[in-house]
Amino acid sequence: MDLEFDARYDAFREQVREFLAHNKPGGAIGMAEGRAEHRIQWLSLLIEHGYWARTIPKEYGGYGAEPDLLETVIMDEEFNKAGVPRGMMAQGPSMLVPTLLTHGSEEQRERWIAPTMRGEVMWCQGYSEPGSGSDLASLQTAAREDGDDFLINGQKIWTSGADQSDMCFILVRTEPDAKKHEGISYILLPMDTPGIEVQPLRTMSGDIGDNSFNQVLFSDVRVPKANVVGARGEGWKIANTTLKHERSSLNANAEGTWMRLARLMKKETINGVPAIASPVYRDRLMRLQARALSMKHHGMRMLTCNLKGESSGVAGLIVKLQNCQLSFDMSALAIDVMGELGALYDHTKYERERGYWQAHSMFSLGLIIGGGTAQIQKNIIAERGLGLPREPKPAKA
Amino acid sequence: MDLEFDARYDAFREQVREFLAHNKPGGAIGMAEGRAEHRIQWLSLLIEHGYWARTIPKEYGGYGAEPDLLETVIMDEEFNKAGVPRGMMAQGPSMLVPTLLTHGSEEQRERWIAPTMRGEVMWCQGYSEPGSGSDLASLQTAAREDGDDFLINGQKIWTSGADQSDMCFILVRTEPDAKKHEGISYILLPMDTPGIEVQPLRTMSGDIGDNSFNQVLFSDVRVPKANVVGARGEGWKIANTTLKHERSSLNANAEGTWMRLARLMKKETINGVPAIASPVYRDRLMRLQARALSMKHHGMRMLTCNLKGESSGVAGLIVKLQNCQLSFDMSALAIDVMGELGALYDHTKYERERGYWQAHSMFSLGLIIGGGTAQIQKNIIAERGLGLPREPKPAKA
Amino acid sequence: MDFGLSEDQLLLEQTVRGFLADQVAIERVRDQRQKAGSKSCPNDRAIWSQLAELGIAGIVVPEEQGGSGLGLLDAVIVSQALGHAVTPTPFLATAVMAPTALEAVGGKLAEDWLAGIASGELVVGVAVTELFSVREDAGVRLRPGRQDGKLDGKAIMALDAFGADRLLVALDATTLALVDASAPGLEKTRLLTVDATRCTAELSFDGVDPLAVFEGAGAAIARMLEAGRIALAADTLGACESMVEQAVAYAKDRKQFDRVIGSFQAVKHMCAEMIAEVEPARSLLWYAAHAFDGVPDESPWMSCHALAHIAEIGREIASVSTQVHGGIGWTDEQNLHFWFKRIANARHLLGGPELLRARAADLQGLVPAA
Amino acid sequence: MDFGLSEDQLLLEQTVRGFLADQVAIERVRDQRQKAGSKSCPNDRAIWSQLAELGIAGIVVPEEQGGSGLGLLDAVIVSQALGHAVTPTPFLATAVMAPTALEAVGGKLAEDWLAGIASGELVVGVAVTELFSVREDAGVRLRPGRQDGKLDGKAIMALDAFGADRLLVALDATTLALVDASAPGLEKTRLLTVDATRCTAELSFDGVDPLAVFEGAGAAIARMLEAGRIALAADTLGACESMVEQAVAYAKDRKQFDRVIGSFQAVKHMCAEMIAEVEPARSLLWYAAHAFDGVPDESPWMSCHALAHIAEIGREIASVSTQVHGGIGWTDEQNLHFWFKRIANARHLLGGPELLRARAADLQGLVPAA
Repeated sequence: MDLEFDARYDAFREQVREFLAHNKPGGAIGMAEGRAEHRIQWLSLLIEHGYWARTIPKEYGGYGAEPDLLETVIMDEEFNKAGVPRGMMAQGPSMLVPTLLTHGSEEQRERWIAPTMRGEVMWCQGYSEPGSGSDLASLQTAAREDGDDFLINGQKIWTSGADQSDMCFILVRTEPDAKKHEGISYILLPMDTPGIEVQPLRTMSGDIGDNSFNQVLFSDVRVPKANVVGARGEGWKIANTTLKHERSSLNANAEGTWMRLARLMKKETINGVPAIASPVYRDRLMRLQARALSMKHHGMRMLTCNLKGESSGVAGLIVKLQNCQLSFDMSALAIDVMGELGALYDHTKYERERGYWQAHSMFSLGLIIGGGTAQIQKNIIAERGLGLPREPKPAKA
Repeated sequence: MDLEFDARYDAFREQVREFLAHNKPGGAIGMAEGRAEHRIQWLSLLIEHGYWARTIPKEYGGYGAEPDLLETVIMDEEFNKAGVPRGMMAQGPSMLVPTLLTHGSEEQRERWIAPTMRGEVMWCQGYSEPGSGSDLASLQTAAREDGDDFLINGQKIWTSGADQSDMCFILVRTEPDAKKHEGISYILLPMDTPGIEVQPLRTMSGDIGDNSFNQVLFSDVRVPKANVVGARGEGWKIANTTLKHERSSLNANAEGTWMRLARLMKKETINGVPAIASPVYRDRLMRLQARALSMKHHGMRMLTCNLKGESSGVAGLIVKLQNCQLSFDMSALAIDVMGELGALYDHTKYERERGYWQAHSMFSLGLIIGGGTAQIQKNIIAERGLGLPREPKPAKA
Repeated sequence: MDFGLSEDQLLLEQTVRGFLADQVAIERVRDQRQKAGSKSCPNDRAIWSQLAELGIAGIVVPEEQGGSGLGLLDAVIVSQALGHAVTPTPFLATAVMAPTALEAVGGKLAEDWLAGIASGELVVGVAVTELFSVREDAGVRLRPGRQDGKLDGKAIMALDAFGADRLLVALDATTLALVDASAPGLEKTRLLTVDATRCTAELSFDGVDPLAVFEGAGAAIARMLEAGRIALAADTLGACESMVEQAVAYAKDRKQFDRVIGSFQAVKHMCAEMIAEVEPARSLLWYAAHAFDGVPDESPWMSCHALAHIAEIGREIASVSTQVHGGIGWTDEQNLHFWFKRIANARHLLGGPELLRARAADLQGLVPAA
Repeated sequence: MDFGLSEDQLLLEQTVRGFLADQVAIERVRDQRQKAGSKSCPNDRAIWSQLAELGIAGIVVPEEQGGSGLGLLDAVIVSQALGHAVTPTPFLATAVMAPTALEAVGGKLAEDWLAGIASGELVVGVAVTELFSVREDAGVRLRPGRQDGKLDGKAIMALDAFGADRLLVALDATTLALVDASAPGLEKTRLLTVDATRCTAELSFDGVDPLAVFEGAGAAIARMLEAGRIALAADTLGACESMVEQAVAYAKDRKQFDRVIGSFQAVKHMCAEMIAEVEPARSLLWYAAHAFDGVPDESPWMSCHALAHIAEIGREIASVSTQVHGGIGWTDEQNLHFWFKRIANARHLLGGPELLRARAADLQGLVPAA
């Protein structure tokens, strides 16, 4: 454990603070309003100073620094404190860029990484289909060859942000005769291609607190073969590299949620007594704190592995499973201490924190399910993490 | 719901009380000491008055009464209050007798039911084998034909009371060429037959609080073919009838355990304060009370079904699963409130209730596993209770 | 002499469930949500009238007042069915809680109300939250001065009160006010929760003349709470039953990895664990209702246990059933969330689990003096 | 600048685990149980001497006193290894708790003890239970009158004290007595628990002359408790790791229904759930030890959290691992119960989870004045 902040880090922290003091208003406002020109301006500024795209090579528009755990921690701490976004939580930077860095052609990297990190090109992810959820590899959206192009037909679901994206990285079946996992390709597709229809998808939490999810229909959507990432038929393998990365680095900010919960419990009173004065609620809060601290420090451990380029093994595979359930359990306590007012919603009188905890609860439940249900996660942990055998294939009936 | 105790029941209760007032000492002492002549005397007296073997037909040595829920409840209440055993908790009356009533030949019923209920003949159960636990039907103990006899070779495990039993009801493979479930027979075997060796089996709880478990080895043990119950090869089906019955009627007396726990919490003090004064422990106690009351009343519901001869459906299949876990959880709270003294054992100083709760905890864990692990129970509930499909057979590798 | 439902009760169950299955398909509940929005009460008055014709509105109202004169266990059967179908009706407040209190206080006015309830004409809302949980300085008080004075203050999360004709307001543990819902000085605000199938409101009193105030009504108020808790537990359990059924049905139908997902052990066990909680809870609920009807000593704490326990298993089942459905269960389209949210909202309406367990301990003398 | 073990620490881990795997097979632990019976201490003095030679007895003792002068994180690595191998040694009291307190109080006598500990010659028991949990009117007090008076009273569940040469006895939160274990008037009674691999005792004092009494030793006592809690958490986590490994190995080997049971999803998920608890707990534990060494403000409550949390997951893992083993896991023969019981006993030795959580809340200012 080497978590001492020596003089070099003090200087770095000072530098971050100074940057924030000078640049806070513009960045914060721009990102919050979601206006494209503000977003691009802010992200470009961050890259220039190395607070975003920090370890991405310069030739692809990054800052080109060496990975460093404490620098990462310092940046997160200071940006959090200032309430300013350090970059952009979006599918492009978090999923597409790592994929291109590993599997993209030189041309693809040069063309897409820089504008994606700068927020000039927004991406959505075309993976799930109505019939292919947990069994993602059974996806049926077909890409038929037509000269130098593919023609895509089919349907995707859970495509968040599809209505506001410029591009889509999509998994489609290009080799209908190959085995299930070997017939899929990973393709980069402009969303303004004719034949794409985006339909909004309402979730259980209604219009509150959701990312905007969509279904996307494809009818004879034409895309050049050159847009395939990696080799044809390798899409499954390529997508999994990123999913694995995502699983171990899912940063749920459990500690931040826990602090918000503790604040709520100090403020909310029941019969004139603050909720935190109840030994029973407080005991639950303490249980959750131990779990939140576990996941916080576990996140530091995983970050260390990632920055060093070491495999985190089974320790990385459990992150999503644990973080999602913890998140759900924290909102459950929050809802409980608010009692009969905890179910208030939709800007009604007496609603607490604009319905944050109800939205958080439902969204957490969605996270438990999405991107591989808890059951699929446990299979992966047991099989890839602990070496337990895969389930035998069923005999033909 | 008809749980009113009308005048007829008042009279019945009075009659039970009177019986107990006159007969308590002899019965209590005799059963507690485990001496055979006392046991037989007491059980015979109980049968004569209809407090034991109550609904077994007179021709098989029972009392021959109609089933009645409230009478059963009254007898249980009064005997419990008097601290006197209402019959004998043993494998013979609880498992063999119901099996013989359903599947036995007239001769077998006449020969075995009466002496079993009177405690003259004690039985052990020969089901599990070291290699056949959850997959009981894979049992390998073989019965080879030899004229009018079978010769039994193999090994059984978890045979509680084998060292003190006169007879064993045993599952053996009589048809080696039949399918797994169709090659098993249910046989009645005298334990003094040459070739039987009983070895004590020590469990995790050492010598404390256990029933005495054993392994039993069989070398060329000769038993007449006439001792088969039902038809040859039907042993699996026959054993399952009773297991099903056992599952739904497992009476864990959750309420009694809970009351004992509540008494402990009033008595045990931490820093001078009774454990029950702690809101956190008390909340756990209340959660357990709700579960214990659920299982108590659920038991009444199951008893009603059994007495009426109706199937209890999925409601019956869940009884073992829930009672065992509840039992384990109650001992966990008891151990917690005793704190650092909760682990004391083996008659050491400051030990509480002679180590009852530690023994109870380990024994409950054994119950969760024994007679079909929790996982097997859940399979049964899902498949037989909810109609979910069985797991597909694996393809040959 | 048995533990279970009688022939009549099984028939009642069949009748109500059959009626709801025919008349209140989930599409109707969706429509009702749409129609109500945030400004009106989602309770389905048309369905309520039909239920009144079936004798449901007056199920516990004495026969003298035109009711069915049945017991709480019968009401529990109905409540379970309503939860099972996530039907928006004022059953809890109007048909269970109000009649229990009104019968206990007695008198001409109460009898008139009872008759109105039984006929289905009168919807009565109930304001009791402040008896167990005061927030936002809520509470309705008699303006000091004379008996039968005016009412001031506010009541939060009053049940079925927004669209009600009359109101029962508990001023404290022993004082019960009867109020006309259109009385001057009374203002009603719909308090919208995640659950679009239940109507909760704030009532503001600014010098409102009550129709009557009963003092020394401690027993009436206590019984009303007990009945309400047991009926609300039944509602949640009914919703749980439906969620388990839906999960099992989905598991038998949905294929992934070339198999129905119900053939996977993980899914099987999720279903098994849910039903293993539902079945004993049903036994507990039956007994709690029986205790209310016939073993009054046990009813105060038994009703707390029934609601607390069923609220706890309800949260778990709501989550697990949704997980069995996967992403589909998380969409609005699948409708499953109507059950999820009915269970979530009910969890705290008549006291949350922690509060109820503390009360159950207290009522059994298990809380030593400090 | 990373979060994880250093090269040196990984080497230490490898060394200790390797040594224990070679020298303390479970058969030796069984023998030790047999030998000890109820009248003597189960700690394995022969192994302890060898561990002392490896520098383990003095791992946190300063180099000036012949120790290794390492930090608590290093001690945690050892404690985990000892729990992993269910080795009966006085590591907790002698090598972690006592040196922490002795170094804090300082002086010649303390330095002598530290040297004796580091060499492996001196086993020091620790009596602290009454600081957080008084039962049976326990407690050791200075006979009133003069400074350095005689000690009266009793201490329950004193750690590693039965076979100890010297004793550290906390008289209250700020007073620490150093006592010779053979002092007249001192009586030791072995308190046998389910765990045959740990030595706990009652100490009775009837006018015992202490070697020294330190007043104003609040910081020393608090640090000793923190270090003990973190090291005990490590012991439990080590035992958990082993139980998971044993379950996984058994699941890969045991066949039922013509398949290894580890190919059944239910068994897989039990294993996955266990490891999903173990891994983040390891991160928490590392950080708690790091906090003890370098972030003293967080250490008081972080140590409570580490022990409480790991005790909770420990109970679950002990049960689930046994269930994966089926009936075999329940036999004495399989030895799995040595781990089960080590975890069970450790749960309350330095404060049970409820108590520790209450303390963690208090230390963070989360308990409002009544």
